[in-house]
Amino acid sequence: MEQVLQVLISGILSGGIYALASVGLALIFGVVGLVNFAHGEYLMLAMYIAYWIYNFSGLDPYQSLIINLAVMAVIGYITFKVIMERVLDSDHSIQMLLTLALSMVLQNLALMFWKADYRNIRIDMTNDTMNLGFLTFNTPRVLAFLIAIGASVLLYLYLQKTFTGAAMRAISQNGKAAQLMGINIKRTYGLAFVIGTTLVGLAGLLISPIYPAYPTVGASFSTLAFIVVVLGGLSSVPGAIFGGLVIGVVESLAGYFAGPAYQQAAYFLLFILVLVFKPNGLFGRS
Amino acid sequence: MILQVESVTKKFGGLSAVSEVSLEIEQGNVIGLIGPNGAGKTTLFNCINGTLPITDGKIIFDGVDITRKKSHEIAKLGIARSYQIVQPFGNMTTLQNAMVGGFCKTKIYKEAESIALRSLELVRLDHKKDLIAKHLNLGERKKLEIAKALSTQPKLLLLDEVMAGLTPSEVQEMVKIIHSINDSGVTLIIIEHIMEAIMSLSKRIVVLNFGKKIMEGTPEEVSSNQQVIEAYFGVEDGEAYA
Amino acid sequence: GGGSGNGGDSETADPFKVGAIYPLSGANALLGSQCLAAVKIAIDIVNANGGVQGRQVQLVEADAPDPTAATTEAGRLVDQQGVQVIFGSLASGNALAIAGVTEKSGVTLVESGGIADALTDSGFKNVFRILDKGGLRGAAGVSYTAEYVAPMLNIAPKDLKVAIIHEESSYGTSVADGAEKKIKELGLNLVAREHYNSTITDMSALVLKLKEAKPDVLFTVNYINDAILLVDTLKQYDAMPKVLMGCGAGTTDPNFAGTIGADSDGIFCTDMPTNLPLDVFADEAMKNVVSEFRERFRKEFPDMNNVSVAAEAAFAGSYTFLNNILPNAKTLDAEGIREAALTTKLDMTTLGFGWDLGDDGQNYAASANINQWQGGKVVTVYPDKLKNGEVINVPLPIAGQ
Amino acid sequence: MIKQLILKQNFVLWIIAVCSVIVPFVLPNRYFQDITIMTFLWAGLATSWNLYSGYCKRLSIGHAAYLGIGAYTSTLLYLNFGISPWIGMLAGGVISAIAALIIGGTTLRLKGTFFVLSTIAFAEILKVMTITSKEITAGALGLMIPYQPGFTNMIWQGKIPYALLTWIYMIIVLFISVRLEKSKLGYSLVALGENQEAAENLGVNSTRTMLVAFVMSAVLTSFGGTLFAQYVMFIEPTSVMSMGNSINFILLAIAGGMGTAFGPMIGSFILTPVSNLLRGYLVGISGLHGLILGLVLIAVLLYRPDGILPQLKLLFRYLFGKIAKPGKGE
Amino acid sequence: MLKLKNINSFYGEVQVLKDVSMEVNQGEIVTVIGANAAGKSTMISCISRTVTSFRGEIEFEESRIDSLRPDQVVERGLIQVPEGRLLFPKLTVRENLELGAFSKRSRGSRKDRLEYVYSILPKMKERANQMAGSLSGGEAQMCAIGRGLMADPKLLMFDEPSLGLAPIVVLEIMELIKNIRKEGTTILLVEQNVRQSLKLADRAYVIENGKILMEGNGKELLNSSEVKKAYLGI
Ligand SMILES: Nc1ncnc2c1ncn2[C@@H]1O[C@H](COP(=O)(O)OP(=O)(O)OP(=O)(O)O)[C@@H](O)[C@H]1O
Ligand SMILES: Nc1ncnc2c1ncn2[C@@H]1O[C@H](COP(=O)(O)OP(=O)(O)OP(=O)(O)O)[C@@H](O)[C@H]1O
Ligand SMILES: [Mg+2]
Ligand SMILES: [Mg+2]
Repeated sequence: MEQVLQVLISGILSGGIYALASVGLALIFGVVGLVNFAHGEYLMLAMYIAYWIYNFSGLDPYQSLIINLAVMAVIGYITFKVIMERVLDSDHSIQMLLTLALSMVLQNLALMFWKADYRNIRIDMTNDTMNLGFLTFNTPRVLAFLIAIGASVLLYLYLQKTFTGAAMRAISQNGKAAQLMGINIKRTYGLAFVIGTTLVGLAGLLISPIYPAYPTVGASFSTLAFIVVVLGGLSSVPGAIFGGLVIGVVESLAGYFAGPAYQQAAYFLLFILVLVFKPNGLFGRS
Repeated sequence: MILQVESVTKKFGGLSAVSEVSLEIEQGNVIGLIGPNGAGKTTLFNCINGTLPITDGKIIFDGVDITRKKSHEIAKLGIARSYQIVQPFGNMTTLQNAMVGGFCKTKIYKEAESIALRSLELVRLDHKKDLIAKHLNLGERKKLEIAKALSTQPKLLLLDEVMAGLTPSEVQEMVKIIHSINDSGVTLIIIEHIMEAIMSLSKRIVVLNFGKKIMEGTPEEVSSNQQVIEAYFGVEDGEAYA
Repeated sequence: GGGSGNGGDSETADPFKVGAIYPLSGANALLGSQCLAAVKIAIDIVNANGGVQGRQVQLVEADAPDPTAATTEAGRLVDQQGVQVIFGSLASGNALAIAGVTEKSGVTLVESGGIADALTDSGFKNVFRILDKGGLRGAAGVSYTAEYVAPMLNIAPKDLKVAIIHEESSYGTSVADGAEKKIKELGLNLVAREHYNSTITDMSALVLKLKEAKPDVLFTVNYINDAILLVDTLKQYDAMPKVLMGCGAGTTDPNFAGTIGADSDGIFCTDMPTNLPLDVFADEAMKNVVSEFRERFRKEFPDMNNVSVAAEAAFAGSYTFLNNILPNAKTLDAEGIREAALTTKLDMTTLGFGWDLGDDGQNYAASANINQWQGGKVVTVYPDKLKNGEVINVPLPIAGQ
Repeated sequence: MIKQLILKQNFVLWIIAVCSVIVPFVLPNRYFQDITIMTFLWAGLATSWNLYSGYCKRLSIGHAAYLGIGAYTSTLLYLNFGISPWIGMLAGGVISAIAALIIGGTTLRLKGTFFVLSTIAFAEILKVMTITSKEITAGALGLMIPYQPGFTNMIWQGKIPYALLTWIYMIIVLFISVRLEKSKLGYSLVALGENQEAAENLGVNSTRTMLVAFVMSAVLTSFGGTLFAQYVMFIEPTSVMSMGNSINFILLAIAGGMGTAFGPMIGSFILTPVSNLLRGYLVGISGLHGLILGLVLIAVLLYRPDGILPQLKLLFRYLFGKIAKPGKGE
Repeated sequence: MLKLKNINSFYGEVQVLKDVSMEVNQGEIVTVIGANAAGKSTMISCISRTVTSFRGEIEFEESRIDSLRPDQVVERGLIQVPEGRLLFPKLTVRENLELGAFSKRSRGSRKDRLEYVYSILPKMKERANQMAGSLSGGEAQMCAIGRGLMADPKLLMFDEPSLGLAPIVVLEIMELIKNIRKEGTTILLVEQNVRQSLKLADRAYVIENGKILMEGNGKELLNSSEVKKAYLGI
């Protein structure tokens, strides 16, 4: 029993990070209507940036958080300006493909610049644990979870409570109409893209003390984020948060009861089951 | 009796968009369907052709109970409809659009093509047959809606506001087209807010309001009915609109 | 390849072309590029000493992230570039795909990475493997455990609870299969066997599951980052078994101890002999070669405090072949090379074991050492011939209850 | 007459497709022949993918699963029971059809992104199953086909037979595509892709149409899987069933022109050699060829989003239009 | 107040508008009529800048707006109620309406405006929480009109507002337009319902094949034989 509880909690902790990695994707999808296959690559970039800063200045990822996020925002903005902005009106398949190509470019750029080496950040805290009764928590994972959930909730509030948020939700449904409402489409798209990449960057940064950076590290997160986002109903931010937690828990339980080999299969299976019974995701509006 | 709608009800949550509506049409007839906005006209079409499952009631077409049939089966049986908000296949040419309908009753390419061409001619859109549909303007798209539906070679055609957005003289052209469709033996139910058109086309008119059928009669009867005038036509400068 | 340049002036003779195929992009790019660098160094050294049969060795590189690419690239090297020998290829899958091409064209493949049994069990005539088969590596750790570790723990081998955790690619699987077979053979008590994808980001569930099984010894096959993650997670949940017996790749990687620090003291890493102290080599020339290789490799990869196992193997494979085998070949074609490879016997290669190929092309002199991390260095504790330190920390001080 | 034929672009494209068979014969060595074989094979595979996803605009990113089913079925039958891959290929087709029916039955009603991602999920599950059912599939170790040349074994020493085989495969799939474009099924598919409800109202049985096309696409892909296995002679789940392969189908199709019979072929004719040659000749800096390929793709997508085919057609019209003119004068 | 000078507009190689010049004065109701595909919607979209492929000058309140972005045009108070409604289908009616007041100039008075819209289009209040995508054709049209009013427009351009509306509602809308004008909003109206809209108009333009064909006050045009023949079919 204690074990199961422990497994559950470790699942929830990972789930928080999955949620954060996914809300950005949900936002970009919701606003730009774009399935961003390069999403994970931004996570990878943020991890490398964290590593760099750590290596050159000794600032750990938490201390360099602001700089790192600023850099991520700039990178997001540049990709948007140079590439995404030009295909806003294009077919979805074109946009999707473009992000695939982009992920190819970013991965290979990383490979060229940083070689294929694994870049670890070991800070004092990496293996710290906190105990609560019989339960054990790894401190960086707890921190990551708290920050991740906090950031996701902030995003949710922003979308719900501000008018820009409302514009973001409207824009994907009818771009022309949105323009006629006085919404600056490009700026809003750009904002969503930048927020999205910054958030997934934050996720990368938070896991950098516990997980090494390497050029293809983003790929596995990309697929995972898609699953999370679809589970949550595509453009729903609370859906993505919930979806992230669900996947984290399912992965953990499957790992414990069936074996780690089945972790991925388990959440894919869950995903298919959900789609069979709720074709619009758990939080999707039909 | 080609179509019998027996006490059909359609609910969306608590709202009864159509409630206990019954109507019957004879082969070759033209019936007009009018009523205020949101009265349930389009919903009734959706129920008849199987786009929406009905909550209650029964629909019999040509002796076959089609209440629970899917829309593609119903199309095969011979009911076609046009959309109020046009739904062209934007990236196909006009002819290809119509050919999708043309394949309803045949598998042979040439046949489907000639059926489609004939319906395009009928709605006078054949000169634009190779244009990509998304480049058509609204009036042409409305015609395309009809041509697509006609290509399925229906016995019963449901037209939903095909004349909205046309100038009066274009309306007259469309009226002629519809007449010629009817002359070729197709039974029609027409939803329209343009009174000149509907009055001159339909033998009988059914009026819906709040999902209920409030009356049925000849155009004259309907246009002089006080209830209909108040709910639907309105009064302009002291005189009835119609 | 043309005829042998018998007696020809080394300045004017055609260069002897060899190829190297490693994954230089994609998920395995890290080790792939290290292997390539090692092969380059080997060729440089050989060329400085006059080349092969008086001909300078010329390298053609190729990048093969997966077997399909390996097929195409092998074709390029063989048919377009006309190489006679290919060094490769890190992943067993790639090796098998390359063998499919080279075999048809009578080109030699010298494999120093792929350890799948199939490579030398499939009747290829011109495929030679310097390393052990994967099964051997797994088995060596188990045998050693039964014979030496169990007494240190005061547990009879048949009561010894052991578990296997391995990454699920062909590498991890074949090593683990070898280990499992040996465990059954020796009658140890196997309480769990689990595999995972090496991109796993959280091992909590795995470790908690393992904790329930309470193994005394954990055999594990990993790549580097999952190896680190495993040790970290075991520690966090206070689930470290008494003995952690790593079986290659991840646990032997120089970055392993570099990253986890002092906690690595006492963790075993069964692998082929690696980073052997120079005095193992009796031959003065070989000492020089090995130290030159290590020096140049470190210059190329300054971040690494030790040469990686894969690179050592790639170096050993290519250097031995160019320096010891090819000079014995009557003709530098498949026939001649095969004969030389099979008839040449060496007591010692730069890997510390000898060269003695069976008809299947497998080097039966290859062995696996039992190594242990001690003070951030890999120390060989078995076999006695190569040993350069005594076992420490059994059971591990960081072992859980 | 001939001029008229030339002006029909499909005629020219057919000529290109058919004449490409000469290429492996004129190329100087087996490396280039190998690239040609890959080009034919990928052209066939991308065209198979296009058969459903291209026309219906529902991207499947899980088609590597069918590639895997084809490869594994024929290989396992051959290795375990000595059954010729020619028969194994058909068996793979049957199994793929069954798999596609099951998968399609659950996912085809999903819309847009939901569908896209569900295809990934199924492919990944299949991959995990293949890895974990070690007793049957040898798991991650992969399967090697012993080199025993012979027609019944579908193994040859030289490259030419493979080139012919993959070329025939490509031509067959292409022929099916072209026929599809002029058939009820094709029209129904395209209409469904544009607007499902409107199509249904015109009598299109969407479930059946999609299932039929999906199964066709899966079966043809799995045939390609058998060819793939017989050619590379080694298969392992992680590389055969990788998402990378699925993505490659899409890349080729879109680069050439998605939803057109010849687009995927053109895409493969251009991109497969380019990416192979880039990998071969830019080996010095790891990552460089991937980077260049990615950049080229981005450029194509930004500046020629319809793919290369429409450009090519314009070119034909320009070229042959000019040729046709003086003809008129005569 | 609004001036168009020699507008030429193109879709690809097809010229849709040819040297169109017109103007709308403060406080007027100006109607534009014309057959299908005459270019009416294109003209309005040029003004809103959602169509950008045109040459010529557009002036609003004495300053050029022909190089602004669409949102900047809205910010000036020049609002379009587009043809074909263009609602946000997955937002509720209320959310749709609120977005009408997105621009800075109207954001502050959003609440009051919403009440105002509800009061003149009570049906919208009834359906406030329904997804706009499931509205009936006519209801959707009302929602679009309401959304335009939310923006606190100086000049409101209607593109076929009566499309799909029941006769009684058409009358109400025409009445509404009169009232809006009384409250100080200038109106540019594109309509197929030629009779109704000409009755309402102070001035009117007839556009055909992308050219302005006639110009005059509403009553005049209504009685002109050409209009009668071409557009009323009499
Ligand atoms: N999916 C739905 N959910 C909730 N309400 C709906 C849905 N679809 C339609 N309605 C409501 O049902 C009523 C009937 O709609 P319908 O489209 O049938 O009207 P109509 O008579 O065609 O009107 P119009 O003349 O304006 O087109 C409307 O009030 C509409 O808002
Ligand atoms: N996006 C477009 N691409 C190409 N042609 C277009 C496009 N939009 C409109 N057109 C063409 O421009 C011409 C004018 O269209 P417009 O919509 O302005 O006409 P309209 O007068 O508003 O007609 P309607 O009364 O049907 O609304 C038409 O021939 C139409 O086909
Ligand atoms: Mg309606
Ligand atoms: Mg218009």
